[in-house]
Amino acid sequence: MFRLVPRKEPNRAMLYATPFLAVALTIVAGFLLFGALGKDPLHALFLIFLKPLTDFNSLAEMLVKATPLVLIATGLAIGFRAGVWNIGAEGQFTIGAITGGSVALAAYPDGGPLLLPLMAVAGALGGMAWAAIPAFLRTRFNASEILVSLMLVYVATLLLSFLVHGALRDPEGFNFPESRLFQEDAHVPALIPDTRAHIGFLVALFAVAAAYVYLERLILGFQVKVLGQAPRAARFAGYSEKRIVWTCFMISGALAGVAGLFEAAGPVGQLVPSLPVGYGFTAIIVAFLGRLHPVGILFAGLLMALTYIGGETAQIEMSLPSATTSVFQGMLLFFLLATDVLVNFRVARTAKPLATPSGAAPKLKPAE
Amino acid sequence: MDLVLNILLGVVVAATPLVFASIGELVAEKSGVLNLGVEGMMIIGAVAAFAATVGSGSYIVGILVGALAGATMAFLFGALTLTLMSNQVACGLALTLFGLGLSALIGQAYSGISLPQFPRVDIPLLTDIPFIGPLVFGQDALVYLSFALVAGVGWFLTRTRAGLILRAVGENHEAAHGIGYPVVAIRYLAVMFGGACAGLGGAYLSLVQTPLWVEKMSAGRGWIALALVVFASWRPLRALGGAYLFGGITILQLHSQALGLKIDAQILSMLPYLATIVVLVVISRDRMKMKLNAPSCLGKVFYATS
Amino acid sequence: MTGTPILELRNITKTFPGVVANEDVSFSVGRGEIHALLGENGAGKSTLVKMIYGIQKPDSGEMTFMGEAFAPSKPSEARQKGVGMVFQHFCLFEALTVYENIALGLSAAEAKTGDLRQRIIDVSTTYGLKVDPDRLVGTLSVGERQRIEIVRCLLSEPKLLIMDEPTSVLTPQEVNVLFETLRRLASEGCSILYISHKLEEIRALCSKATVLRGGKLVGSCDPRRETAKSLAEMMIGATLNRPVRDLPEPGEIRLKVQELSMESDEQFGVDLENVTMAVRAGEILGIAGVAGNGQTELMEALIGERPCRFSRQIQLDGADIGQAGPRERRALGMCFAPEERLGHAAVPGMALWENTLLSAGRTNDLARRGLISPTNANRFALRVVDDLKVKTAGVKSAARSLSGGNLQKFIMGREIMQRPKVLIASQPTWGVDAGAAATIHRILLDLAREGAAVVIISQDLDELFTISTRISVIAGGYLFPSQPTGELTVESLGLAMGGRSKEIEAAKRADEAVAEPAHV
Amino acid sequence: MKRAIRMFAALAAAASLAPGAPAIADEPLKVAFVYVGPIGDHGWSYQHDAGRKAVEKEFGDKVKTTFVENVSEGPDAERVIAQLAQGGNKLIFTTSFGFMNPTIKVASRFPGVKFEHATGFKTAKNVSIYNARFYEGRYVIGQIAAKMSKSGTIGYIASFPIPEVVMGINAAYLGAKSINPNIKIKTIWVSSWFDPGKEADAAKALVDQGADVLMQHTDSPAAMKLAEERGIYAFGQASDMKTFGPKAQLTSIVDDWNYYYIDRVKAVMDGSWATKDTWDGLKQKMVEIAPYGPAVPDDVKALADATKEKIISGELHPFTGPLAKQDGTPWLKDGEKASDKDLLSMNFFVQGVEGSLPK
Repeated sequence: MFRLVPRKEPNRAMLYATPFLAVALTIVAGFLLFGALGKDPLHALFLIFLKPLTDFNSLAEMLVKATPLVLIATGLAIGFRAGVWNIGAEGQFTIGAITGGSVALAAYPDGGPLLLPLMAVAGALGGMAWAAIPAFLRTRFNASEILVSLMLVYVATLLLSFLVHGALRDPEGFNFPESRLFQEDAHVPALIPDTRAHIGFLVALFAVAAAYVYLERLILGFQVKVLGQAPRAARFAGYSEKRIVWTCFMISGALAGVAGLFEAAGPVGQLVPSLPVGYGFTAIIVAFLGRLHPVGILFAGLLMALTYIGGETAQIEMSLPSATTSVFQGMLLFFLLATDVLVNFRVARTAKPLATPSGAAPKLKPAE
Repeated sequence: MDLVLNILLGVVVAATPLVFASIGELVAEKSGVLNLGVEGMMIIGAVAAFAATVGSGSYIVGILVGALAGATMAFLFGALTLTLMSNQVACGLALTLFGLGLSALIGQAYSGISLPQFPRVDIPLLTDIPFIGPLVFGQDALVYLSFALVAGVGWFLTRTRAGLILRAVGENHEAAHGIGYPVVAIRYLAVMFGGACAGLGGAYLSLVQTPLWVEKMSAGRGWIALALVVFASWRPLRALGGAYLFGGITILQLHSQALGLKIDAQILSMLPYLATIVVLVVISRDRMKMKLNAPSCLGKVFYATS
Repeated sequence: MTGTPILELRNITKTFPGVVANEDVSFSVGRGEIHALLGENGAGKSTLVKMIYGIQKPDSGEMTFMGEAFAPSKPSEARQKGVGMVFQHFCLFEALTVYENIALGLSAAEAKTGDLRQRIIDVSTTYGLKVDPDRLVGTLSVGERQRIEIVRCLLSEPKLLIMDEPTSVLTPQEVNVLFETLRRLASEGCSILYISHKLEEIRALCSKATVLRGGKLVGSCDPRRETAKSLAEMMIGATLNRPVRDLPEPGEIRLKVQELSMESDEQFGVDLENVTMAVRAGEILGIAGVAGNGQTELMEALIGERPCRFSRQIQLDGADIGQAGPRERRALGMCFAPEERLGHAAVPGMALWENTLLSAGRTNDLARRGLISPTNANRFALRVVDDLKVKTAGVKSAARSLSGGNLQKFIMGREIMQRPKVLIASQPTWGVDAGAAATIHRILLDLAREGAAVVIISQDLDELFTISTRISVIAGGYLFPSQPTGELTVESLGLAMGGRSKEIEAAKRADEAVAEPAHV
Repeated sequence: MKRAIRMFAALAAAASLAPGAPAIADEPLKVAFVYVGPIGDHGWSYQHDAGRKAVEKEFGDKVKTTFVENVSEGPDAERVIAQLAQGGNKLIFTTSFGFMNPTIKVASRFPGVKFEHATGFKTAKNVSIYNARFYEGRYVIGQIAAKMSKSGTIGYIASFPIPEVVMGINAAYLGAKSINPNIKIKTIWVSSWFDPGKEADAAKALVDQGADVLMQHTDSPAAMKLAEERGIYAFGQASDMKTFGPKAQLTSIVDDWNYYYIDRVKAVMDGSWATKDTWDGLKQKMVEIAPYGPAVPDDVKALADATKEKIISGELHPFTGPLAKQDGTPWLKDGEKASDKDLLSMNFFVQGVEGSLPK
């Protein structure tokens, strides 16, 4: 029989070790999963985790995939640290694409060096505006931001569909529900020539660095952490919950909006109804996998992108069902959350199964 | 009259999965656990029920397997949040993502297979009563089960000792533990009951409503069920009313199109989601009222300190 | 009275990771005996009774109850054998009724025998413990809540009743009523194990005392034959120099609160009604009162967590600050030490140096232009740790890793070292051992001596009588006018503390009659 | 559009490094298919996969086929197509409208690979497009519907208001009107190609409002199942759905890509492949009318067959003037036939159709 004994201090080593442990466990579970599906597990794991790393194009595609994931997850992580559960980033992503894309379409066919920055700003503002709804409803009416932001995902997707069927439809596109292809100046410049990797990744890197400074060095970031860990202490210190909630929503909304715009103006190059493909949700996994830490998120985003690309490779080469990728990602998150317990607790052997674990717990101190 | 009747019959079908899922979540939340994985449990219930029915040829087996699958998912959630004390919000999300993926994987073999129409109760004389007959006596067995469940949960929570203990655990887990109630075990049971109900809701989707298996067929209903629990301020009867209200909006939205209302389809499709938000706001506005009804320990991690 | 003991403990040892809670403890409780278990905070009293009540299991040693080997594995087993316990922290559910709470505390079989509602009424009338079965517990006072706990225990007719620090939440008058009940129970043959660190009480009530210190048995005695001083020495193991209150003449009014009313935003909170007070430089104003009478709300209002309706309702050195937030108030020279240490005054999971940023960020240049300076914050935290002799592995340790007393010293240090003009502290020595408590009292007195105005909100009357210059009582959200400590007795204070209706009404009327309140 | 193509041409020139070695004769020709849905959807992707199987059957080990299902029309499509091109596939079929721009982009990077895009309108040197004249079949089933309907109301479950769907509704209406001038068509837009729950709900709503024959331009068999349950009639979509409605299915419009895929593979093999814009219909059997259900009486069968023959022979064009738009503005003069360009960009209902077109 084992029991969990709380640690007095979070274990630093475990903090870094558990993500690797989770990945290792996922690989083991994946091994069993592929075996159960009747596929060669070793080959499948090779295709998912290693093959994409050996190929220049796949590496570039990893950056394409990781860019929105890292951008969104970075924003979300700040919110999660404050106990602000914005899980509707997918909606903010979509609206960002719409507003940013609309700027390009409005200017069409004109361009100029200012167009893209303008689009990025519009995308950020769009994401912020969409995030402002749950922020307002939570701070003003106490409505659960989880449910509100999630409902707005559906609304945003329908709105995008509505617009590309109507107002934003390509006038030369035979009434097909797509916008025009953006003019050349509205395209996000490539990061690596002849690949789809675009400078959005640099923006993501910048966001990671900025978020790191924000959380570790700025009082604003400190306030976020205090609110998340001890809301009463935040009130004691005089940090305004309202303002922190708003800030978190604005940051995550802006980053999700920019991510949406980069997706529209980058790999896609136009507005299409199927633009939102779930980055906003996957980013939640990325945020947790990265331990809500900006640098962790960068690695988690790359890892998650790898599983996507690898999953596709496996699908093409082994006809592995596409659903395996999401099962795989789900397991990854489960294992991470499960192993998380080791950061704050340690496993102890116990001879007496009935004895309740004890008073060394943070709250009660029978003895000093 | 016929149109009204038919609309009402449609509302019943649209509302029943929501009734199941929200009543289950209500019990879990009353015990103090916030399980955001309703969507994931529902979809797993849907695929499991469908697969089991196809495999066994029996609806009863299918329904049971659906409920069991939902409960199994909930057990997984319990293991993470109750035993390993993980964050409930994150685990709920993980459960949803995992459920959607796993159901698609399981369901591959079942896409495109069709089941016969789910049998309806047909009491010769009663069902023939105009209007009331088909509405009250002509539903399928699961609809009656959903009503029984609401009544049963209502009775359980307010009239039984076990229900009192469940509420006590959700109200103050430290005190419940102090008196000597097994907080974690009680929560496991409540969460798994919630999972079984969500599984039933999923089974209703795949066995009765369509009846087909389709990827992502829960289409956000799990989330609406979660919103309904708040909407109902944790009272079973209100959850029932809420589910029918939302079922009604969904169905009326389609009818208004067929009637030639000049509003765009996408805008109409937004209605149920927008209505959910509006209702959430109206319900949540009164902070004190929310606190009075909400289980005080909702979403809090419990660790037996003494 | 004696005869065969009802409960006997032999060589009980219990260790937790890093601490020995009880070491080789042996004692026995006789039939019908009121037995005191005396010890400081952290002496191991709670752990010991938890083992008797089946919440924890001893590592070694044995217990007998009514002559039989006794090793309850859970509380229900202990209850079944005839052990009842009233916790210091009640196991009650605010959103449930009294009836439901009592039913929950009984086993299913107990709850079913007879008409429970009638039995509740019977027991409560027999022992003078008035309770209304249909009230929501959240609407009851702490004293009333304790009655529910006692009624709940009595319903299962215990042979041994354990009471853990029962008087800390009662007014002196309520204490007397409780003692009557306990004596009556004892006379009917029920033994009582009475845990406390209040020496006078034990001398008044108990016929035998077992003293614990650092988890070990120090000795046992008949408290009626001991003096408070001798008992204290046994308990603490050394003579303690009580700080002396030698404050200069009070100066100008520094903090003034006028007609402050505020509705609580908590479900079962207390509304503040027309709170008025004034504290001068060099004064320590003590605010007495039973828990749950508006202390939390008053603290929130003073910190500025909830702004006042009008800015003039709180004034600092004549400036209106009623609508200023905590940070503005701190910038003006106020400091606060709320009751709840973990989660309110400090973030449990954050390091000590990070916790300094909560309240001392601006005053000590720990953060400039929004940028945190870890160097300065570390230096400040180190100074606090050194000056107050806080026992910790270092300033990088998480707040929750400190013991209650040490964390309290750290928090008091963090606030006091900002040299505040006004310090408001709630329960500054709650759960703190005597040594640390004396240190904290000394610091508070020093601060007042240097010209600060200090407000202490406390339920511990001893503490208030020791350090405050004036005392007022808060009851039902109303603050009675303060009076110099020398002119007060425990009894007169107790009347006000229990005076929920009549006295408050009378005092309110008096307030309305006098334009400028007399006590300012 | 032209501008865009020019731009891509420029890009293609820049990316001259792109691989594309000529196929070695002995090795099997690698052919790839990209599907938007699961191959088990019993609709659109299912039929395309049937075409792939036909190719395998025809050429045996001279070809090697690969398919990727469930490819979303968003940013992932381009990568999947590029990966297939890079993987040595010489002919790639991308079978959904949303794959158009990704296909064009990848094609410019892989000039040696031939691409075939279904339902789009952009071509390139190595990109052909193909589509089926579904409206021809819809005209025929419109007539059947009018014959079979007792209530005079036909329910139509539509996905998105793209030209193809609008064209289908108009054609069905015109077919029905040719039989019964008072016929009504009620349309519900479900904003999805594949959402059985919603499709079933929409079907219910239509039946409740008096429709006794259902048509659909969505892919799941949910409406068919409902029709079977309610004892009314329905038409299948994309594939034969009679297993879902043995009594209810009157017939089904079946897409048959087999011959086209075989032709194109052959063309790549013998080097005759050239860019082509294919829009085939009943005549070429790209659109087929499935065997009639048991409920269709002989006279209706005869009528439908006759109409089909007329369309095949070119005697009848479903869109022949005089025709006005819904708001009354004239569209086609007497005897005038609609041009393909008009059809491919149709965004209006013809006069007589009820309901509004989402804008």
